[in-house]
Amino acid sequence: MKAVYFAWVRERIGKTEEVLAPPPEVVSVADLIGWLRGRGEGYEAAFEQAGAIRAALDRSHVRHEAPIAGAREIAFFPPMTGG
Amino acid sequence: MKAVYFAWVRERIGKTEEVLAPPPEVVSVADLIGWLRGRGEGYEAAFEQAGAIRAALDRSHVRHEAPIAGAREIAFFPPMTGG
Amino acid sequence: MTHPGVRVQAEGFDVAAESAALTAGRSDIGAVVAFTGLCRDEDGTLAALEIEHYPGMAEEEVGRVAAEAERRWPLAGLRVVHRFGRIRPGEPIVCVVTASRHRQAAFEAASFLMDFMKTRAPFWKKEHRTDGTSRDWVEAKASDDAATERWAG
Amino acid sequence: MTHPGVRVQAEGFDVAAESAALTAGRSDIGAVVAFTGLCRDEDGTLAALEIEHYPGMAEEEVGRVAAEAERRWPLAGLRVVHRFGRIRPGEPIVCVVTASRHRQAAFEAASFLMDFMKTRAPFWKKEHRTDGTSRDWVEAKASDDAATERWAG
Repeated sequence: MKAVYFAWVRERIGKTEEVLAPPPEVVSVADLIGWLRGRGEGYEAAFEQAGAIRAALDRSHVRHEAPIAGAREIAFFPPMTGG
Repeated sequence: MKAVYFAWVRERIGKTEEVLAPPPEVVSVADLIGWLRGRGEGYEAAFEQAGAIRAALDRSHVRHEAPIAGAREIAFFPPMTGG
Repeated sequence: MTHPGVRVQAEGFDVAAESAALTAGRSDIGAVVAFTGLCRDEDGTLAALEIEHYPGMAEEEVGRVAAEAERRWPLAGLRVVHRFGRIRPGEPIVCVVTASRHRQAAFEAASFLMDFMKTRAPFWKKEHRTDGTSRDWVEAKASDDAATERWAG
Repeated sequence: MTHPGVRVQAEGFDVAAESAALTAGRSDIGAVVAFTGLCRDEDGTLAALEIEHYPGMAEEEVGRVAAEAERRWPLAGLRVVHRFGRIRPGEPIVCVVTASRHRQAAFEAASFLMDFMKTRAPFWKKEHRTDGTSRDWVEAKASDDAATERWAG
């Protein structure tokens, strides 16, 4: 599955996108955030206030409880500030 | 005092403006309407639903209870439909 | 009581020019709301509207409404143009433009101005029908009074 | 899910042209509301905004909000243009134009679109300061969430 990052989530992780292959016990968005936090300081910094991070699966907003199975693209970003 | 009429009030009375010299017992806008109704069919038709008629004294909206003393211009017209 | 942002005129207007006049040379404005009211053809039955107004009072009353909007909301500027005379379907009748730092003030002030314009500004619309048989004065709508009521207090 | 009235672009836009496109050749439209969101200089401290977006999702999400507005209000048409990239104080960032028979639908739909644009459309603003020392991401405002909440139900 492809992961894409935006704004300060992108800056802290230090990349705009990457391919992820999480283990089978990673079921939900929340699980994936937990798994990513173990991948290094940048991820830990990006997700330290996990509740504030927004996620989208295949370009639609989802809650952290949402299952990630079947999604081709997951996005993580801070609350939006457009408009 | 000058009276000016607009929209269907003007059409029913048959004039756009005129000078009025009401007797001293005509104190309020409502009194003036009552006095005008006695001046002929056109006035009677214009003011038959007196409660629906709006009035302005010297270009400011007033209620029918308002005294007319001192005003130079009184206007009568239907509810506004601008905008 | 005439307000520098208020005009009552027979001619058309350019709402983009009115907006541009409010924002020109400024960088403290975050939101501009431009409302344009247009003449509808009422499913083909309307040939034209004829708008009568009370010269003098129309400008003053719209000016009072504009001053009240400025008292209620922190506006960087506003413009109101209301036409009178003969107006055909598709043509603009009125525009209201409000500018503010934040969008809510601009939206609310524009909506307030239009609600009060409908119920307090001395303009009256007469309909000229396409069938030529009737020429009726537009009746005031209870919904416009209700819209005005919501700003009370 | 992309909506024909929605565009996401780096270039500027002409809100008058967007309005004109909605009303051209029609005489069933009584009200047009055009909102323009502009970049403020924050009392001279802001040199520019840099707007990042999620390509693809930005268009789709704004399109979903536009479709929801059309479901809620009887609109004759709508346009939304949101820019990305570097934007300087005084320049426009976003416009929303709504057209309807009646003013209340046009006002409410435009206000709704802006509230949802703020909280659901994947755009993020970074501030470039005039003093050159800091480049901060704009924080989401609780007032924007509250504004969105009022449309619930």
